[in-house]
Amino acid sequence: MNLFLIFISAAVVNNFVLSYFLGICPFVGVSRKVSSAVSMGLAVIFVMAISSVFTWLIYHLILVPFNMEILEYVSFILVIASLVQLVEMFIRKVSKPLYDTLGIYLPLITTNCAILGLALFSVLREYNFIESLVFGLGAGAGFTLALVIMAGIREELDMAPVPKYFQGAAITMIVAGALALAFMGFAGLISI
Amino acid sequence: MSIPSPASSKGKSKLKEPENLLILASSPHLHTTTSTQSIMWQVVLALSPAATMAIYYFRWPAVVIILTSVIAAVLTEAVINRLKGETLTITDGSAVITGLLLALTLPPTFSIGGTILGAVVAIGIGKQLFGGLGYNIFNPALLGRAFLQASFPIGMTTWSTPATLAGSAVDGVSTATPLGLYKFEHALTGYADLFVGNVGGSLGETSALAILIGGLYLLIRRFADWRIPVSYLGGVVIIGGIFWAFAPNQFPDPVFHLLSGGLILGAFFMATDMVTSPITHLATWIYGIGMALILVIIRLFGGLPEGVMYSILLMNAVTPLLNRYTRPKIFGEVQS
Amino acid sequence: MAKKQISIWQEIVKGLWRENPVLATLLGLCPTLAVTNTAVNGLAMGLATSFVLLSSSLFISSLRNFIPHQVRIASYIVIIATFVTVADRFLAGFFPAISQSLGPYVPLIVVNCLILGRQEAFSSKNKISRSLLDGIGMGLGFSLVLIALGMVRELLGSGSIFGITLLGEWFEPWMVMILPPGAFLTLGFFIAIANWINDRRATA
Amino acid sequence: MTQHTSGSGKMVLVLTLITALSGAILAAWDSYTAPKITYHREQALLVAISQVLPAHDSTRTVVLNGQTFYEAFAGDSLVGVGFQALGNGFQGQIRMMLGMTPDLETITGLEILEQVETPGLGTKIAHDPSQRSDPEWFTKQFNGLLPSPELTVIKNATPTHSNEIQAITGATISSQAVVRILNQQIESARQAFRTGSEVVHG
Amino acid sequence: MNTATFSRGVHPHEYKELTSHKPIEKLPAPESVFIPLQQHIGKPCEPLVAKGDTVTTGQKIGDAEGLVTAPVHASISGVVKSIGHFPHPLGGRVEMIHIQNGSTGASSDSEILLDRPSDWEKASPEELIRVVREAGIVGMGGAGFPAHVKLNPPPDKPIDAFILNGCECEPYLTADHRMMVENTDEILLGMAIICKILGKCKGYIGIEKNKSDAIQRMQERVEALHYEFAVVPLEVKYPQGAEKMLVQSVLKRKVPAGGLPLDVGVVVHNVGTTLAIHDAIINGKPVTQRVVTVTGDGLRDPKNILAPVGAPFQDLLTYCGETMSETKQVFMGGPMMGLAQYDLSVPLVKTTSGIVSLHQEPVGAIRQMPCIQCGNCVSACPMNLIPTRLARYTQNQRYTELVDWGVFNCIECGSCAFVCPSSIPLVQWIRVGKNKARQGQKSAS
Ligand SMILES: Cc1cc2nc3c(=O)[nH]c(=O)nc-3n(C[C@H](O)[C@H](O)[C@H](O)COP(=O)(O)O)c2cc1C
Ligand SMILES: Cc1cc2nc3c(=O)[nH]c(=O)nc-3n(C[C@H](O)[C@H](O)[C@H](O)COP(=O)(O)O)c2cc1C
Ligand SMILES: Cc1cc2nc3c(=O)[nH]c(=O)nc-3n(C[C@H](O)[C@H](O)[C@H](O)COP(=O)(O)O)c2cc1C
Ligand SMILES: Cc1cc2nc3c(=O)[nH]c(=O)nc-3n(C[C@H](O)[C@H](O)[C@H](O)CO)c2cc1C
Ligand code: SF4
Ligand code: SF4
Ligand code: SF4
Ligand code: SF4
Ligand code: FES
Repeated sequence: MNLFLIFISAAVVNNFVLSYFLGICPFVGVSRKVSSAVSMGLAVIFVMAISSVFTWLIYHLILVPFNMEILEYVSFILVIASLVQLVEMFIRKVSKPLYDTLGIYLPLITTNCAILGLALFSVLREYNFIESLVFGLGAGAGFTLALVIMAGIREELDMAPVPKYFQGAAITMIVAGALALAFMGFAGLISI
Repeated sequence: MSIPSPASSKGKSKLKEPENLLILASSPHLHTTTSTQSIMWQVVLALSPAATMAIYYFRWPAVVIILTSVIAAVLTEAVINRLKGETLTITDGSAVITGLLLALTLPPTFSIGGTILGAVVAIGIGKQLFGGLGYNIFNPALLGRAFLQASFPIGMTTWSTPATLAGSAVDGVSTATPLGLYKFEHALTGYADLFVGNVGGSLGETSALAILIGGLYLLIRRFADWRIPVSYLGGVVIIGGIFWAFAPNQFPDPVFHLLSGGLILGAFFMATDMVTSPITHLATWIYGIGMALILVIIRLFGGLPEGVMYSILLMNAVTPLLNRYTRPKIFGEVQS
Repeated sequence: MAKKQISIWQEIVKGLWRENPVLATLLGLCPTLAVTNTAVNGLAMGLATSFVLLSSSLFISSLRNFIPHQVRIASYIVIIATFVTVADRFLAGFFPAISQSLGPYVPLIVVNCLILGRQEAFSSKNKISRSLLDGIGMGLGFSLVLIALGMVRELLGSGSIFGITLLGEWFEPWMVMILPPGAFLTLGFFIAIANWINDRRATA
Repeated sequence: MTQHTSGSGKMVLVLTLITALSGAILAAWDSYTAPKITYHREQALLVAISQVLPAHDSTRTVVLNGQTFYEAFAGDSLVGVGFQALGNGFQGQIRMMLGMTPDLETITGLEILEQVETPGLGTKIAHDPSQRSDPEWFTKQFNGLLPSPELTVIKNATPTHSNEIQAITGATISSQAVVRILNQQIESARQAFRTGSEVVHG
Repeated sequence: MNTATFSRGVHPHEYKELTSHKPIEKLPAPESVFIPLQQHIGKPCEPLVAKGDTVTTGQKIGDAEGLVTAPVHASISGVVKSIGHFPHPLGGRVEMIHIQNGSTGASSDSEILLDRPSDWEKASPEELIRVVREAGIVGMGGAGFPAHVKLNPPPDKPIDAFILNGCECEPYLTADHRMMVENTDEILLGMAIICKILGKCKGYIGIEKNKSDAIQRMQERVEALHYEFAVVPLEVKYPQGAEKMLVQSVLKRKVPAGGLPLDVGVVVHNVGTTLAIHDAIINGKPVTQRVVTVTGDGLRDPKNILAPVGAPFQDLLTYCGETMSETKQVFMGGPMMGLAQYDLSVPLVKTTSGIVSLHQEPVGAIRQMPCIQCGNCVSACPMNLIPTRLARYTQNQRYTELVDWGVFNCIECGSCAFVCPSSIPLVQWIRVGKNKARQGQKSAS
């Protein structure tokens, strides 16, 4: 049950995008079309899941035993960057269609703060290995949910007479604000 | 100009003929007599029983809130029309509905300043920033209310006891809503009181009877899609009923779910807002059941006693996706 | 590149408006939204980011001929992460209250696209002095927007600015402004206003 | 990529150098800041302990059954016991320092160390700006309460019993969460403190 | 009565009472007729006469090579005054043969008949089809598709049913109704001929319930004459007469998207077409005249008229008491699909089922509002399309999505625009969209 709560909390209650403001750049940048949003979301879920596992291992098996917590940020970001690189190479090798749908989004993910944020929150909340993994999956699912909903809305708004100065990024922020208001309805789901 | 606009070509094509001026328009040349404007004003009419009950139960404060909200909504619309340099759209009645519905979702003791803010947000951000009538993604009245709920969490959850025929005006004695009582004190309220509305709550939500009168009018005139109240309320009965069947001591029964809070008002007047609800029939069913699921989860497990507003806003958000992925099978199309 | 060098002044000023990281290029949005619920937080985040930006620009621009192309991103990341750690520990050591309220958003400067973006686009190609000016301008532009956002949100959400109560008892704060929706809405309006000003300037 | 194979040695070298440099800088910086950070952390704890416990002139930390207690002494006599209580609030974890008399029957003080409740609502458990005269009225209510039987929350009324506290308007859930966490942890603290075998830390 | 129908569709007010009881009258011969060389889908005809030639009623005056085309015939006897481009009721100027009534010797009663088999029951289908072609018979339900092509389906598409389209679902129109009441036996014989041409196939007669006298009469005559045809009463609903809907209503068969009734073994013909086939095979008469309803709130005396092809609209309207003093709108066909006219010198063509003249200001155009996503158009569309999306995609030049959402399945029936409370000219947008999407597809390939 606890794992379930971690998942729900990361996915909807404390949605990474809408209440932690993590991964806003891709949220704004890759939400123009539903199809790319779905691919990006899948890529993020995948990277989040494996990077939460690896950063957990690095932190608890190397940094803590050797008292090198000061290297937390340097090592996390290196691990994430190289993981993304490896995954990209791997996908390119095994499946061309998969690469075309997911691969092109992978480089974008390296500099996505949601991935690093995930690792940092895991450490901060003292999650164990399994909890970290579930947290990663939940956060990825939440990111995807927000991204795909946003893309659906933006495809619609592309055809709406949005006032001139609000077209583009501004209305995207307003929609995100409205979504964040709506997601506040889930507040407190985890407290009981 | 790559696309000729029908409106402009219509204007231009009034050719002068020796014997007469004949209007050239594209077929069909017959139209239904129901106009968007008349629909909107009839929705206002349909809301009048609920508004009347609000005034009966909560007296002057209700009058003040309703008037403030409607006037603020209409003025905001007018000002934005001006800023955008368009013709005034306030006579189409949609801003009046938004203002009226916002008012009906506010607590009787809510401040005038807060009411104005809510109406400005509803029309300004909720409707006009998205492109005006027909283009908004979220229900404007509910977006305004959600803004107020997040801004003034205490003011938005302070309720007063309704007045009755016997009782005098509202005396500011604060009370709790049936859902609040249930959630925080695990106390149930009688069905009769719930049905006629003799309970604490937002202005227009307390009397199921008054709302049903207007709501049925909307359904009969086909201004609201019957699938929405049927799927939403039906979903709540079924989903809420499942929880109740498993743990009747822990969870309230479906009738209580139906009659308490803003469910009936939301199901008949807000979820049915055509602009923000889906257009395909399959999507409409999913929309209704989705709202029901979110509502029951929030009511039973969330931090808030009530979830109607959030359930509708959240399903508004996925409506573009629903519409997109439920394209009906075209006549004669084979399932692939 | 025989392109005419723009003046020192312009190098700094471009970050304030024309190439403002938040309003024009939409970089570094996460901290912009996350920590601007008060003006102080905006200021602290702006300074921390500027510090990282400046020191890594300095470093990278001096090493620019030395770092092979293939490993440049990895090298930048390491350098940036180093300075972020420095800034984070500094705040924790000397301003524990601010450090606590910024939470994990300081370490997240590591992945702030603004910083990596400037290294990639500017420091790796320009002299140390130019890179410094660029960093100052960008850092300033970023900080100013963060402070402005923080001020608006704090004023409406708490009735104060930099902790000083400005709006009296009559004002009931709009709590939403210091919550996530307020962040998105305020930034949306900021971007729209920037569009409007640009439009006015273009037509003027 | 292949034409640069001769450079791959250089690549590794440069990256290694940069990482080493980074390590060196950070090691130096760590040795400079780490004591300060530790100091702040301990200071915060000490302040909290001293605030929740009656006047004392020395403290010591003991671990009983894996649970940490801070004992306060005035002279030689044990005047109070402090311990941390942790649990889920409305949005996330609430961490508190609770002070009690040595018999663990009466509360002597409560401090909220960490919480991530909603600003303006749940955060009032720690600091309520709307009560300008006494922003910490919520935690102060706990002084002198007798959590036997359990602490209970009441709404919209003034408490009349010595185990009751008043909920914060609009933040009933956070108020209830505080009380729920305290009830649970007082119970386990009593178990540990009364039966546990002692490990003393300085 | 359990009546058959299709799903969705609309119920516009009928206005049929203006003419439904009025027997068909013959128009006095007009002074001139203008016979368009194109009155059908397919290749236009070449003129077979020249200016100054004398022609006789029934004389073939235009024809073309090719399968999908149909000849045209002189509808009155007289002199060819000119061959030139004149306004056509479908829009634009089209090559027409202008014939002035009987100024030279030939008697006005004389008529040229078709060369045809003496006993149709013994004739081969090929022979009958040739007569149908020579008679210039095209779909008189409005589409104008050459009948001989429809009657000669490819061998891999066996036909087992013929439906007589007696729906006449458009408001105002009563021409088919009157023909069914007055020419019942001829129509039934026409059906028998069609069924023979098509081979083993059963005949169905689909009539909307609002024409109960026609249903009754058809029923009686079918029994009296021992035909094996089924009379199928249909619910009154627009566009019941659209062939895909009709096939669904009568036979419960779904014509595949992008397909034709013959894909499900069905041929559909309009009442007028069937009568014309009878006239050609039995009497040797080519299409030189047709029954047309001339009606509207502006006419003193609305009528069903048998009029020669090529007669100007003006003449027909004047005959029915139109003064033009307050006329706001005239269209060819019914109000749902008809085409608005601005020049009343246009001639009656083979596909003109009605001419409607209105004095009321048409509602709608003035009070156009934004789409409120009410979904009325979705509930109305018989093809199960999402008209509001199609319009919005067109407005935003999203032609890929437009095609994905099935714009080419739209039959332009107008049900969507009829029900739209915001008076959005949906059909017009859809037509624009179809054109643009087609251009895009062409330029892509
Ligand atoms: C409250 C209410 C509930 C209805 N429920 C149903 C129903 O469950 N199933 C149904 O087929 N028609 C139902 N109807 C009848 C509908 O009005 C009508 O049959 C249906 O909308 C026609 O389908 P259309 O929307 O495609 O025109 C209901 C009508 C009302 C007023
Ligand atoms: C976005 C949001 C955040 C909230 N945060 C808190 C919170 O942190 N703590 C809390 O007790 N209640 C919070 N609430 C309110 C609770 O859900 C609930 O309404 C309240 O605790 C009931 O208190 P009352 O009975 O005094 O009105 C929040 C509500 C919303 C909409
Ligand atoms: C919307 C629509 C409505 C139609 N209504 C009728 C009708 O009522 N009667 C009719 O004979 N044809 C109608 N048609 C034409 C038929 O689809 C079909 O083309 C015709 O019945 C075939 O017969 P024909 O070739 O003899 O004209 C309609 C077509 C459309 C697109
Ligand atoms: C049945 C019906 C329900 C409506 N409900 C709402 C509503 O809940 N909130 C609102 O702002 N407008 C409502 N409207 C009015 C209108 O659709 C609204 O102003 C548009 O959402 C603004 O574009 C409703 C209209 C109708 C016909
Ligand atoms: S962290 Fe990444 S996503 Fe977040 S703001 Fe910075 S750059 Fe954008
Ligand atoms: S023309 Fe009109 S009336 Fe005649 S069939 Fe077609 S739709 Fe029905
Ligand atoms: S979309 Fe086409 S088929 Fe559907 S109702 Fe409109 S016109 Fe008729
Ligand atoms: S009927 Fe008109 S208003 Fe309603 S959805 Fe269709 S187009 Fe929009
Ligand atoms: S710009 Fe921030 S992730 Fe791409």
